[in-house]
Amino acid sequence: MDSDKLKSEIESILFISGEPVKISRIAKITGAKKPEIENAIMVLQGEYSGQGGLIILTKEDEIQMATNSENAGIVDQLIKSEIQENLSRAALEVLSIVAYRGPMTRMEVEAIRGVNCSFTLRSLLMRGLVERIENPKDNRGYLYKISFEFLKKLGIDSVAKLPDFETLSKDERIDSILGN
Amino acid sequence: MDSDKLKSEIESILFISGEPVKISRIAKITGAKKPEIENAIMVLQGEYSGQGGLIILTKEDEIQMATNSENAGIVDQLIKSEIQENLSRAALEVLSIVAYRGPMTRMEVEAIRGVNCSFTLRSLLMRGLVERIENPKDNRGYLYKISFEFLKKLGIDSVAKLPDFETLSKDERIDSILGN
Amino acid sequence: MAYNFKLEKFEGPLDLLLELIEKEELEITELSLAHVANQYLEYIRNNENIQLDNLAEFLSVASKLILIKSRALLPILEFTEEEEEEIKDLAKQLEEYRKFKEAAMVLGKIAQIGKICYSREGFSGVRTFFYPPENINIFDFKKYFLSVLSEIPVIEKLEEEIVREVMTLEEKINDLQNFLRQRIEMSFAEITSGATDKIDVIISFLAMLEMVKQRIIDVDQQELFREIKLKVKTVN
Repeated sequence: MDSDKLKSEIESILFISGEPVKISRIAKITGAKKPEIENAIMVLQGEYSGQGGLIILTKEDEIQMATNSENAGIVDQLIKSEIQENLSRAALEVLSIVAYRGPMTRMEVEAIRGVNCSFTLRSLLMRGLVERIENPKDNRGYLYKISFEFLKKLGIDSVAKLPDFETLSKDERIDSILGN
Repeated sequence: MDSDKLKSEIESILFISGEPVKISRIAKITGAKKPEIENAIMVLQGEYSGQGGLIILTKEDEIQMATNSENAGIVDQLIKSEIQENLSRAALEVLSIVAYRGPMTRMEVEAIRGVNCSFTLRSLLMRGLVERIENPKDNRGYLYKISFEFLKKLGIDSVAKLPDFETLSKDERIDSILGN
Repeated sequence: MAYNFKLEKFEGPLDLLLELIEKEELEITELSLAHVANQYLEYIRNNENIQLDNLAEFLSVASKLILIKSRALLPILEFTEEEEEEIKDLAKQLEEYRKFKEAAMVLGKIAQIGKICYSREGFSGVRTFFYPPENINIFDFKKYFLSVLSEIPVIEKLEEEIVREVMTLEEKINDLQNFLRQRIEMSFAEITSGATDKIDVIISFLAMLEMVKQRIIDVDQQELFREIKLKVKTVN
Protein backbone atom coordinates (compact mmCIF):
# COMPACT_ATOMS: atom_id res chain seq x y z
CA MET A 1 0.00 0.00 0.00
CA ASP A 2 1.11 3.55 -0.75
CA SER A 3 2.67 4.68 2.52
CA ASP A 4 1.52 8.31 2.18
CA LYS A 5 -2.02 7.10 1.63
CA LEU A 6 -1.81 4.87 4.70
CA LYS A 7 -0.46 7.72 6.83
CA SER A 8 -3.31 9.90 5.63
CA GLU A 9 -5.89 7.25 6.51
CA ILE A 10 -4.42 6.74 9.96
CA GLU A 11 -4.64 10.49 10.59
CA SER A 12 -8.31 10.50 9.60
CA ILE A 13 -9.06 7.49 11.80
CA LEU A 14 -7.34 9.01 14.82
CA PHE A 15 -9.15 12.31 14.35
CA ILE A 16 -12.64 10.79 14.10
CA SER A 17 -12.13 8.23 16.83
CA GLY A 18 -10.60 10.68 19.26
CA GLU A 19 -9.95 7.77 21.58
CA PRO A 20 -7.05 5.29 21.64
CA VAL A 21 -7.21 2.98 18.61
CA LYS A 22 -5.69 -0.48 18.41
CA ILE A 23 -3.25 -1.14 15.60
CA SER A 24 -5.12 -4.36 14.81
CA ARG A 25 -8.24 -2.29 14.26
CA ILE A 26 -6.43 0.06 11.89
CA ALA A 27 -5.21 -3.01 10.02
CA LYS A 28 -8.76 -4.30 9.69
CA ILE A 29 -10.15 -1.01 8.45
CA THR A 30 -7.36 -0.01 6.07
CA GLY A 31 -6.47 -3.50 4.89
CA ALA A 32 -2.79 -2.73 5.47
CA LYS A 33 -0.40 -5.12 7.19
CA LYS A 34 0.65 -4.58 10.78
CA PRO A 35 4.34 -3.86 10.05
CA GLU A 36 3.31 -1.30 7.41
CA ILE A 37 1.07 0.39 9.95
CA GLU A 38 3.70 0.36 12.66
CA ASN A 39 6.11 1.92 10.23
CA ALA A 40 3.62 4.61 9.21
CA ILE A 41 2.94 5.37 12.88
CA MET A 42 6.64 5.79 13.53
CA VAL A 43 6.91 8.25 10.67
CA LEU A 44 3.79 10.09 11.79
CA GLN A 45 4.98 10.32 15.38
CA GLY A 46 8.17 11.87 14.10
CA GLU A 47 6.28 14.40 11.97
CA TYR A 48 4.02 15.30 14.87
CA SER A 49 6.78 15.61 17.45
CA GLY A 50 7.73 19.15 16.56
CA GLN A 51 6.15 22.43 17.49
CA GLY A 52 2.82 21.58 15.85
CA GLY A 53 -0.48 21.70 17.69
CA LEU A 54 -1.11 17.97 17.56
CA ILE A 55 0.84 14.96 18.79
CA ILE A 56 0.47 11.21 18.51
CA LEU A 57 0.62 9.15 21.69
CA THR A 58 1.62 5.50 21.55
CA LYS A 59 1.27 2.82 24.20
CA GLU A 60 1.76 -0.87 23.58
CA ASP A 61 -0.44 -1.67 20.57
CA GLU A 62 -2.59 1.46 20.67
CA ILE A 63 -2.29 5.04 19.46
CA GLN A 64 -4.17 8.25 20.09
CA MET A 65 -4.10 11.78 18.71
CA ALA A 66 -4.08 14.67 21.17
CA THR A 67 -3.07 18.31 21.48
CA ASN A 68 0.51 19.35 22.15
CA SER A 69 1.04 19.74 25.89
CA GLU A 70 2.67 23.13 25.24
CA ASN A 71 -0.78 24.44 24.33
CA ALA A 72 -2.46 23.20 27.50
CA GLY A 73 -3.17 26.72 28.73
CA ILE A 74 -5.00 27.64 25.52
CA VAL A 75 -7.01 24.43 25.23
CA ASP A 76 -7.94 24.65 28.90
CA GLN A 77 -10.02 27.72 28.13
CA LEU A 78 -11.98 25.88 25.46
CA ILE A 79 -13.15 22.81 27.25
CA LYS A 80 -15.32 22.71 30.28
CA SER A 81 -12.73 20.55 31.90
CA GLU A 82 -13.55 18.57 34.95
CA ILE A 83 -11.80 19.80 38.04
CA GLN A 84 -8.31 18.33 38.01
CA GLU A 85 -7.98 16.78 41.41
CA ASN A 86 -4.49 16.73 42.80
CA LEU A 87 -2.84 13.37 43.04
CA SER A 88 -2.14 12.24 46.58
CA ARG A 89 1.27 10.89 47.52
CA ALA A 90 -0.12 7.36 47.67
CA ALA A 91 -1.62 7.80 44.19
CA LEU A 92 1.66 9.12 42.80
CA GLU A 93 3.63 6.24 44.29
CA VAL A 94 1.29 3.62 42.86
CA LEU A 95 1.22 5.42 39.50
CA SER A 96 4.98 5.58 39.26
CA ILE A 97 5.36 1.91 40.16
CA VAL A 98 2.74 0.87 37.59
CA ALA A 99 4.15 3.23 34.96
CA TYR A 100 7.72 1.95 35.22
CA ARG A 101 7.04 -1.69 36.06
CA GLY A 102 3.58 -2.54 34.75
CA PRO A 103 1.70 -4.53 33.65
CA MET A 104 1.80 -6.06 37.11
CA THR A 105 -0.39 -7.61 39.78
CA ARG A 106 -1.63 -5.77 42.85
CA MET A 107 0.61 -7.98 44.98
CA GLU A 108 3.66 -6.83 43.03
CA VAL A 109 2.75 -3.18 43.59
CA GLU A 110 2.28 -3.89 47.29
CA ALA A 111 5.61 -5.73 47.54
CA ILE A 112 7.34 -2.51 46.50
CA ARG A 113 5.32 -0.12 48.63
CA GLY A 114 5.05 -2.39 51.66
CA VAL A 115 1.40 -1.50 52.24
CA ASN A 116 -1.98 -2.54 50.97
CA CYS A 117 -2.79 -0.64 47.77
CA SER A 118 -6.27 -1.86 46.88
CA PHE A 119 -7.98 1.39 47.80
CA THR A 120 -5.51 3.54 45.87
CA LEU A 121 -5.61 1.27 42.82
CA ARG A 122 -9.39 1.35 42.80
CA SER A 123 -9.48 5.11 42.86
CA LEU A 124 -6.87 5.34 40.08
CA LEU A 125 -8.92 2.88 38.01
CA MET A 126 -12.02 4.99 38.50
CA ARG A 127 -10.18 8.13 37.45
CA GLY A 128 -8.95 6.27 34.39
CA LEU A 129 -5.27 6.84 35.17
CA VAL A 130 -4.67 3.11 35.48
CA GLU A 131 -6.22 0.30 33.44
CA ARG A 132 -6.56 -3.32 34.31
CA ILE A 133 -6.59 -6.39 32.13
CA GLU A 134 -7.23 -9.98 33.02
CA ASN A 135 -4.15 -11.80 34.16
CA PRO A 136 -3.41 -14.56 31.63
CA LYS A 137 -1.68 -16.52 34.41
CA ASP A 138 -4.48 -16.18 36.93
CA ASN A 139 -8.03 -16.06 35.68
CA ARG A 140 -9.39 -14.52 38.85
CA GLY A 141 -6.78 -11.78 39.04
CA TYR A 142 -5.88 -8.65 37.13
CA LEU A 143 -2.80 -6.97 35.78
CA TYR A 144 -2.55 -3.21 36.18
CA LYS A 145 -0.99 -0.89 33.66
CA ILE A 146 -0.80 2.76 32.83
CA SER A 147 -3.47 4.44 30.64
CA PHE A 148 -3.44 7.04 27.89
CA GLU A 149 -5.13 9.32 30.41
CA PHE A 150 -1.95 9.16 32.48
CA LEU A 151 0.28 9.97 29.50
CA LYS A 152 -1.98 12.90 28.65
CA LYS A 153 -1.96 14.17 32.21
CA LEU A 154 1.85 14.26 32.20
CA GLY A 155 1.96 15.61 28.65
CA ILE A 156 4.19 12.87 27.26
CA ASP A 157 3.65 10.77 24.12
CA SER A 158 4.87 7.41 25.47
CA VAL A 159 6.04 5.83 28.72
CA ALA A 160 9.58 5.77 27.36
CA LYS A 161 9.57 9.56 27.86
CA LEU A 162 9.20 9.17 31.61
CA PRO A 163 12.23 10.42 33.55
CA ASP A 164 14.88 7.69 33.95
CA PHE A 165 12.68 5.14 32.19
CA GLU A 166 15.58 2.95 31.14
CA THR A 167 16.94 2.43 34.66
CA LEU A 168 13.73 2.46 36.67
CA SER A 169 11.80 0.09 34.44
CA LYS A 170 14.42 -2.59 35.10
CA ASP A 171 14.00 -4.77 38.13
CA GLU A 172 17.52 -5.63 39.21
CA ARG A 173 16.31 -8.36 41.50
CA ILE A 174 14.50 -10.11 38.69
CA ASP A 175 17.55 -9.69 36.46
CA SER A 176 19.78 -11.19 39.11
CA ILE A 177 17.48 -14.18 39.49
CA LEU A 178 17.55 -14.70 35.74
CA GLY A 179 21.32 -14.37 35.82
CA ASN A 180 21.52 -11.32 33.55
CA MET B 1 3.44 36.79 18.48
CA ASP B 2 5.64 34.01 17.19
CA SER B 3 3.82 32.81 14.06
CA ASP B 4 4.79 29.14 14.53
CA LYS B 5 3.46 29.25 18.07
CA LEU B 6 0.20 30.81 16.85
CA LYS B 7 -0.18 28.18 14.14
CA SER B 8 0.35 25.47 16.72
CA GLU B 9 -2.26 26.98 19.03
CA ILE B 10 -4.78 27.27 16.23
CA GLU B 11 -4.26 23.62 15.34
CA SER B 12 -4.90 22.60 18.95
CA ILE B 13 -8.02 24.75 19.14
CA LEU B 14 -9.47 23.40 15.89
CA PHE B 15 -8.71 19.81 16.85
CA ILE B 16 -10.45 20.05 20.20
CA SER B 17 -13.45 21.99 18.91
CA GLY B 18 -14.18 19.81 15.93
CA GLU B 19 -16.86 22.34 14.99
CA PRO B 20 -16.41 25.58 13.07
CA VAL B 21 -14.67 28.21 15.19
CA LYS B 22 -14.96 31.96 14.67
CA ILE B 23 -11.73 33.85 14.05
CA SER B 24 -12.78 36.38 16.67
CA ARG B 25 -12.96 33.52 19.20
CA ILE B 26 -9.45 32.41 18.29
CA ALA B 27 -8.26 35.98 18.75
CA LYS B 28 -9.80 36.09 22.19
CA ILE B 29 -8.28 32.79 23.30
CA THR B 30 -4.80 33.26 21.88
CA GLY B 31 -4.53 37.01 22.39
CA ALA B 32 -3.28 37.40 18.80
CA LYS B 33 -4.52 40.05 16.37
CA LYS B 34 -7.00 39.17 13.64
CA PRO B 35 -4.64 39.81 10.68
CA GLU B 36 -1.99 37.62 12.35
CA ILE B 37 -4.54 34.85 12.74
CA GLU B 38 -5.81 35.16 9.18
CA ASN B 39 -2.23 34.95 7.99
CA ALA B 40 -1.53 31.87 10.12
CA ILE B 41 -4.69 30.22 8.83
CA MET B 42 -3.61 30.82 5.25
CA VAL B 43 -0.27 29.17 5.91
CA LEU B 44 -1.95 26.27 7.75
CA GLN B 45 -4.42 25.75 4.96
CA GLY B 46 -1.53 25.45 2.56
CA GLU B 47 0.18 22.89 4.77
CA TYR B 48 -3.02 20.87 5.14
CA SER B 49 -3.94 20.94 1.45
CA GLY B 50 -1.83 17.96 0.48
CA GLN B 51 -2.50 14.29 0.81
CA GLY B 52 -2.74 14.38 4.62
CA GLY B 53 -5.65 12.93 6.55
CA LEU B 54 -6.82 16.25 7.96
CA ILE B 55 -7.91 19.41 6.19
CA ILE B 56 -8.81 22.91 7.25
CA LEU B 57 -12.05 24.34 5.94
CA THR B 58 -12.82 28.04 5.92
CA LYS B 59 -16.18 29.69 5.45
CA GLU B 60 -16.54 33.42 5.87
CA ASP B 61 -15.10 34.13 9.30
CA GLU B 62 -15.15 30.55 10.54
CA ILE B 63 -12.66 27.71 10.27
CA GLN B 64 -12.89 24.03 11.00
CA MET B 65 -10.63 20.99 11.06
CA ALA B 66 -12.04 17.88 9.40
CA THR B 67 -10.93 14.67 7.74
CA ASN B 68 -9.84 14.64 4.11
CA SER B 69 -12.82 13.70 1.97
CA GLU B 70 -10.56 11.26 0.11
CA ASN B 71 -10.74 9.12 3.26
CA ALA B 72 -14.53 9.17 3.59
CA GLY B 73 -14.74 5.44 2.89
CA ILE B 74 -12.29 4.63 5.68
CA VAL B 75 -14.10 6.88 8.12
CA ASP B 76 -17.40 5.15 7.32
CA GLN B 77 -15.83 1.79 7.96
CA LEU B 78 -14.42 2.99 11.25
CA ILE B 79 -17.85 4.12 12.41
CA LYS B 80 -19.47 0.94 11.19
CA SER B 81 -16.94 -1.24 12.99
CA GLU B 82 -17.42 0.82 16.14
CA ILE B 83 -21.17 0.26 16.08
CA GLN B 84 -21.22 -3.34 14.97
CA GLU B 85 -18.58 -4.62 17.31
CA ASN B 86 -19.77 -7.25 19.76
CA LEU B 87 -20.53 -5.86 23.17
CA SER B 88 -17.62 -6.43 25.52
CA ARG B 89 -18.08 -7.74 29.02
CA ALA B 90 -17.46 -4.21 30.29
CA ALA B 91 -20.24 -2.91 28.03
CA LEU B 92 -22.68 -5.55 29.26
CA GLU B 93 -21.87 -4.73 32.87
CA VAL B 94 -22.36 -1.01 32.32
CA LEU B 95 -25.64 -1.69 30.51
CA SER B 96 -26.90 -3.78 33.41
CA ILE B 97 -25.90 -1.13 35.96
CA VAL B 98 -27.60 1.63 33.99
CA ALA B 99 -30.66 -0.59 33.54
CA TYR B 100 -31.14 -1.45 37.21
CA ARG B 101 -29.97 1.84 38.69
CA GLY B 102 -30.47 4.55 36.05
CA PRO B 103 -30.92 7.42 35.55
CA MET B 104 -27.54 7.96 37.13
CA THR B 105 -24.32 9.91 36.70
CA ARG B 106 -21.19 8.53 35.12
CA MET B 107 -19.42 8.83 38.47
CA GLU B 108 -22.01 6.55 40.03
CA VAL B 109 -21.57 3.92 37.33
CA GLU B 110 -17.82 4.13 37.88
CA ALA B 111 -18.06 3.89 41.66
CA ILE B 112 -20.14 0.73 41.33
CA ARG B 113 -17.82 -0.91 38.81
CA GLY B 114 -14.65 0.48 40.33
CA VAL B 115 -13.37 1.27 36.85
CA ASN B 116 -13.54 4.28 34.57
CA CYS B 117 -16.43 3.87 32.11
CA SER B 118 -16.19 6.90 29.84
CA PHE B 119 -15.27 4.99 26.65
CA THR B 120 -17.88 2.32 27.31
CA LEU B 121 -20.68 4.80 27.98
CA ARG B 122 -19.73 6.79 24.89
CA SER B 123 -19.91 3.65 22.77
CA LEU B 124 -23.28 2.61 24.23
CA LEU B 125 -24.63 6.11 23.58
CA MET B 126 -23.47 5.96 19.99
CA ARG B 127 -25.30 2.67 19.45
CA GLY B 128 -28.44 4.10 20.91
CA LEU B 129 -28.59 1.57 23.75
CA VAL B 130 -28.15 4.21 26.42
CA GLU B 131 -29.31 7.79 26.35
CA ARG B 132 -28.33 10.75 28.42
CA ILE B 133 -30.41 13.53 29.84
CA GLU B 134 -29.37 16.70 31.58
CA ASN B 135 -28.76 16.35 35.26
CA PRO B 136 -31.20 18.64 37.06
CA LYS B 137 -28.77 18.81 39.99
CA ASP B 138 -25.69 19.67 37.91
CA ASN B 139 -26.11 21.64 34.72
CA ARG B 140 -22.70 20.61 33.37
CA GLY B 141 -23.32 16.90 33.87
CA TYR B 142 -25.59 14.22 32.50
CA LEU B 143 -27.65 11.32 33.73
CA TYR B 144 -27.55 8.02 31.86
CA LYS B 145 -30.41 5.57 31.36
CA ILE B 146 -31.38 2.71 29.10
CA SER B 147 -32.94 3.97 25.89
CA PHE B 148 -36.61 3.32 25.39
CA GLU B 149 -35.91 1.86 21.99
CA PHE B 150 -33.64 -0.74 23.53
CA LEU B 151 -36.21 -1.60 26.20
CA LYS B 152 -38.78 -2.15 23.46
CA LYS B 153 -36.37 -4.40 21.63
CA LEU B 154 -35.92 -6.39 24.84
CA GLY B 155 -39.68 -6.77 24.97
CA ILE B 156 -40.40 -4.75 28.09
CA ASP B 157 -41.85 -1.29 28.46
CA SER B 158 -40.13 -0.28 31.67
CA VAL B 159 -36.99 -1.18 33.61
CA ALA B 160 -39.24 -2.25 36.48
CA LYS B 161 -40.02 -5.36 34.42
CA LEU B 162 -36.41 -6.53 34.61
CA PRO B 163 -36.03 -9.77 36.60
CA ASP B 164 -36.04 -9.13 40.38
CA PHE B 165 -35.97 -5.40 39.78
CA GLU B 166 -37.40 -4.55 43.20
CA THR B 167 -34.68 -6.31 45.19
CA LEU B 168 -31.72 -5.91 42.85
CA SER B 169 -32.16 -2.20 42.29
CA LYS B 170 -32.07 -1.67 46.04
CA ASP B 171 -29.13 -3.92 46.82
CA GLU B 172 -27.37 -2.59 49.90
CA ARG B 173 -23.88 -3.23 48.51
CA ILE B 174 -24.51 -0.43 46.04
CA ASP B 175 -25.73 1.93 48.73
CA SER B 176 -22.62 1.16 50.75
CA ILE B 177 -20.29 1.94 47.86
CA LEU B 178 -22.18 5.09 46.85
CA GLY B 179 -22.20 6.18 50.47
CA ASN B 180 -25.96 6.54 50.70
CA MET C 1 13.39 10.48 72.24
CA ALA C 2 14.12 13.33 69.90
CA TYR C 3 12.22 13.02 66.74
CA ASN C 4 9.84 15.58 65.52
CA PHE C 5 7.44 14.06 63.04
CA LYS C 6 4.99 12.31 65.30
CA LEU C 7 2.09 13.93 63.54
CA GLU C 8 3.30 13.37 60.02
CA LYS C 9 1.42 10.80 58.07
CA PHE C 10 3.54 8.14 56.52
CA GLU C 11 2.57 6.13 53.47
CA GLY C 12 3.59 2.95 55.24
CA PRO C 13 6.35 1.33 57.26
CA LEU C 14 8.93 1.65 54.46
CA ASP C 15 8.18 5.34 54.15
CA LEU C 16 8.74 5.82 57.87
CA LEU C 17 11.92 3.78 57.85
CA LEU C 18 13.31 5.63 54.87
CA GLU C 19 12.55 8.96 56.47
CA LEU C 20 14.40 7.92 59.65
CA ILE C 21 17.46 6.80 57.71
CA GLU C 22 17.51 9.87 55.51
CA LYS C 23 17.13 12.16 58.51
CA GLU C 24 20.35 10.65 59.87
CA GLU C 25 21.89 10.98 56.41
CA LEU C 26 22.74 7.30 56.31
CA GLU C 27 23.00 4.83 53.47
CA ILE C 28 20.61 1.89 53.52
CA THR C 29 22.58 -0.86 55.24
CA GLU C 30 21.95 -3.39 57.97
CA LEU C 31 23.90 -1.18 60.33
CA SER C 32 21.84 1.91 59.62
CA LEU C 33 18.66 -0.14 60.00
CA ALA C 34 19.82 -1.26 63.44
CA HIS C 35 20.65 2.34 64.19
CA VAL C 36 17.13 3.63 63.53
CA ALA C 37 15.30 0.56 64.85
CA ASN C 38 14.65 2.16 68.23
CA GLN C 39 13.19 5.26 66.67
CA TYR C 40 10.97 3.14 64.47
CA LEU C 41 9.72 1.06 67.40
CA GLU C 42 9.21 4.19 69.46
CA TYR C 43 7.19 5.66 66.63
CA ILE C 44 4.79 2.78 66.32
CA ARG C 45 4.52 2.55 70.08
CA ASN C 46 3.54 6.16 70.51
CA ASN C 47 1.77 6.91 67.31
CA GLU C 48 -1.91 6.59 67.21
CA ASN C 49 -2.14 7.86 63.66
CA ILE C 50 -1.21 4.58 62.09
CA GLN C 51 -4.24 3.48 60.19
CA LEU C 52 -5.73 0.27 61.37
CA ASP C 53 -5.38 -1.43 58.01
CA ASN C 54 -1.68 -0.68 57.99
CA LEU C 55 -0.85 -1.84 61.49
CA ALA C 56 -0.04 -5.38 60.44
CA GLU C 57 2.44 -4.07 57.88
CA PHE C 58 4.08 -1.75 60.40
CA LEU C 59 4.43 -4.68 62.79
CA SER C 60 5.86 -6.96 60.12
CA VAL C 61 8.64 -4.49 59.42
CA ALA C 62 9.04 -4.07 63.19
CA SER C 63 9.69 -7.79 63.52
CA LYS C 64 12.44 -7.62 60.91
CA LEU C 65 13.99 -4.63 62.64
CA ILE C 66 13.91 -6.53 65.90
CA LEU C 67 15.92 -9.31 64.27
CA ILE C 68 18.43 -6.76 63.07
CA LYS C 69 18.54 -4.93 66.35
CA SER C 70 18.79 -8.07 68.45
CA ARG C 71 21.83 -9.12 66.44
CA ALA C 72 23.48 -5.94 67.68
CA LEU C 73 22.18 -6.28 71.23
CA LEU C 74 22.64 -10.01 71.65
CA PRO C 75 25.52 -11.07 69.41
CA ILE C 76 25.20 -14.65 70.60
CA LEU C 77 21.87 -15.03 68.79
CA GLU C 78 22.00 -17.31 65.79
CA PHE C 79 19.74 -16.62 62.86
CA THR C 80 18.09 -19.11 60.65
CA GLU C 81 18.63 -18.86 56.92
CA GLU C 82 15.13 -17.54 56.59
CA GLU C 83 15.78 -14.78 59.09
CA GLU C 84 19.05 -13.85 57.39
CA GLU C 85 17.08 -13.60 54.16
CA GLU C 86 14.50 -11.36 55.83
CA ILE C 87 17.19 -8.99 57.06
CA LYS C 88 18.76 -8.74 53.62
CA ASP C 89 15.37 -8.37 51.96
CA LEU C 90 14.40 -5.42 54.12
CA ALA C 91 17.43 -3.43 52.99
CA LYS C 92 16.76 -4.30 49.34
CA GLN C 93 13.08 -3.58 49.63
CA LEU C 94 13.81 -0.22 51.16
CA GLU C 95 16.27 0.61 48.37
CA GLU C 96 13.64 -0.31 45.80
CA TYR C 97 10.96 1.69 47.55
CA ARG C 98 13.23 4.72 47.67
CA LYS C 99 13.57 4.72 43.88
CA PHE C 100 9.82 4.88 43.44
CA LYS C 101 9.24 7.38 46.20
CA GLU C 102 11.64 9.67 44.38
CA ALA C 103 10.09 8.91 40.99
CA ALA C 104 6.67 9.68 42.45
CA MET C 105 7.86 13.12 43.53
CA VAL C 106 9.23 13.81 40.06
CA LEU C 107 5.96 12.71 38.43
CA GLY C 108 4.03 14.83 40.92
CA LYS C 109 6.02 17.88 39.86
CA ILE C 110 5.46 17.18 36.16
CA ALA C 111 1.73 16.75 36.76
CA GLN C 112 1.62 19.98 38.72
CA ILE C 113 2.98 22.04 35.82
CA GLY C 114 -0.30 21.23 34.10
CA LYS C 115 1.08 20.66 30.59
CA ILE C 116 -1.71 18.30 29.71
CA CYS C 117 -2.42 16.80 26.30
CA TYR C 118 -6.11 16.90 25.50
CA SER C 119 -7.91 14.46 23.28
CA ARG C 120 -11.19 14.88 21.45
CA GLU C 121 -14.42 13.47 22.68
CA GLY C 122 -14.73 10.08 20.99
CA PHE C 123 -16.61 10.14 17.66
CA SER C 124 -17.84 13.63 18.37
CA GLY C 125 -20.21 14.88 15.74
CA VAL C 126 -21.01 11.37 14.55
CA ARG C 127 -24.74 10.75 14.74
CA THR C 128 -26.05 7.83 16.74
CA PHE C 129 -27.46 4.72 15.14
CA PHE C 130 -29.75 2.29 16.87
CA TYR C 131 -27.82 -0.92 16.66
CA PRO C 132 -28.99 -3.31 19.38
CA PRO C 133 -26.99 -6.46 20.06
CA GLU C 134 -28.62 -9.72 19.04
CA ASN C 135 -29.09 -12.62 21.45
CA ILE C 136 -29.36 -10.52 24.58
CA ASN C 137 -32.37 -10.83 26.82
CA ILE C 138 -33.45 -9.39 30.13
CA PHE C 139 -32.02 -12.36 32.04
CA ASP C 140 -28.57 -11.46 30.77
CA PHE C 141 -29.06 -8.10 32.42
CA LYS C 142 -29.71 -9.82 35.72
CA LYS C 143 -26.71 -12.08 35.26
CA TYR C 144 -24.29 -9.22 34.58
CA PHE C 145 -25.75 -7.05 37.31
CA LEU C 146 -25.29 -9.86 39.83
CA SER C 147 -21.69 -10.28 38.77
CA VAL C 148 -21.10 -6.53 39.20
CA LEU C 149 -22.65 -6.70 42.68
CA SER C 150 -20.41 -9.58 43.68
CA GLU C 151 -17.31 -7.56 42.78
CA ILE C 152 -18.16 -4.67 45.07
CA PRO C 153 -15.58 -4.74 47.87
CA VAL C 154 -17.02 -5.39 51.29
CA ILE C 155 -15.65 -3.06 53.90
CA GLU C 156 -13.75 -5.35 56.17
CA LYS C 157 -14.83 -5.32 59.76
CA LEU C 158 -12.56 -8.25 60.42
CA GLU C 159 -9.32 -6.34 60.49
CA GLU C 160 -10.62 -3.95 63.10
CA GLU C 161 -11.45 -6.82 65.41
CA ILE C 162 -8.04 -8.41 65.09
CA VAL C 163 -6.36 -5.16 65.89
CA ARG C 164 -8.51 -4.54 68.92
CA GLU C 165 -7.40 -7.80 70.43
CA VAL C 166 -3.71 -7.14 70.01
CA MET C 167 -2.21 -5.61 73.09
CA THR C 168 -0.21 -2.48 72.75
CA LEU C 169 3.49 -2.61 73.38
CA GLU C 170 3.05 -0.54 76.50
CA GLU C 171 0.55 -2.99 77.98
CA LYS C 172 2.82 -5.87 77.14
CA ILE C 173 5.78 -4.34 78.94
CA ASN C 174 3.71 -3.76 82.07
CA ASP C 175 2.44 -7.27 81.82
CA LEU C 176 5.91 -8.70 81.54
CA GLN C 177 7.20 -6.67 84.43
CA ASN C 178 4.45 -7.87 86.73
CA PHE C 179 4.89 -11.40 85.62
CA LEU C 180 8.63 -11.21 86.15
CA ARG C 181 8.31 -9.84 89.65
CA GLN C 182 6.25 -12.87 90.56
CA ARG C 183 8.42 -15.43 88.94
CA ILE C 184 11.82 -13.76 89.11
CA GLU C 185 13.03 -15.92 86.32
CA MET C 186 11.30 -17.22 83.30
CA SER C 187 11.94 -18.06 79.76
CA PHE C 188 10.91 -16.30 76.63
CA ALA C 189 9.11 -19.44 75.59
CA GLU C 190 7.00 -19.31 78.71
CA ILE C 191 6.13 -15.71 78.10
CA THR C 192 4.95 -16.42 74.62
CA SER C 193 3.28 -19.73 75.40
CA GLY C 194 -0.03 -17.92 75.74
CA ALA C 195 0.47 -16.01 72.52
CA THR C 196 -2.37 -16.36 70.09
CA ASP C 197 -0.59 -15.25 66.97
CA LYS C 198 2.66 -14.04 65.48
CA ILE C 199 1.98 -10.41 66.27
CA ASP C 200 1.71 -11.28 69.95
CA VAL C 201 5.08 -13.04 69.89
CA ILE C 202 6.63 -10.12 68.08
CA ILE C 203 5.29 -7.68 70.64
CA SER C 204 6.62 -9.81 73.47
CA PHE C 205 10.05 -9.94 71.96
CA LEU C 206 9.94 -6.26 71.26
CA ALA C 207 9.00 -5.62 74.86
CA MET C 208 11.82 -7.83 76.06
CA LEU C 209 14.39 -5.90 74.07
CA GLU C 210 12.91 -2.67 75.25
CA MET C 211 13.38 -3.77 78.85
CA VAL C 212 16.94 -4.83 78.18
CA LYS C 213 17.55 -1.38 76.85
CA GLN C 214 15.91 0.26 79.82
CA ARG C 215 17.92 -2.03 82.11
CA ILE C 216 14.85 -3.46 83.76
CA ILE C 217 15.85 -7.03 83.02
CA ASP C 218 18.85 -9.14 82.18
CA VAL C 219 18.77 -11.57 79.32
CA ASP C 220 20.72 -14.76 79.50
CA GLN C 221 21.21 -17.52 77.03
CA GLN C 222 23.40 -20.40 78.19
CA GLU C 223 24.12 -21.87 74.82
CA LEU C 224 23.24 -21.27 71.21
CA PHE C 225 19.68 -22.30 70.40
CA ARG C 226 18.91 -22.70 74.09
CA GLU C 227 16.19 -20.86 75.92
CA ILE C 228 16.60 -17.18 76.55
CA LYS C 229 16.21 -16.54 80.29
CA LEU C 230 14.91 -13.24 81.56
CA LYS C 231 15.75 -11.94 85.00
CA VAL C 232 14.70 -8.83 86.79
CA LYS C 233 17.88 -6.89 87.27
CA THR C 234 19.02 -6.90 90.86
CA VAL C 235 19.47 -3.41 92.17
CA ASN C 236 23.01 -2.83 93.32
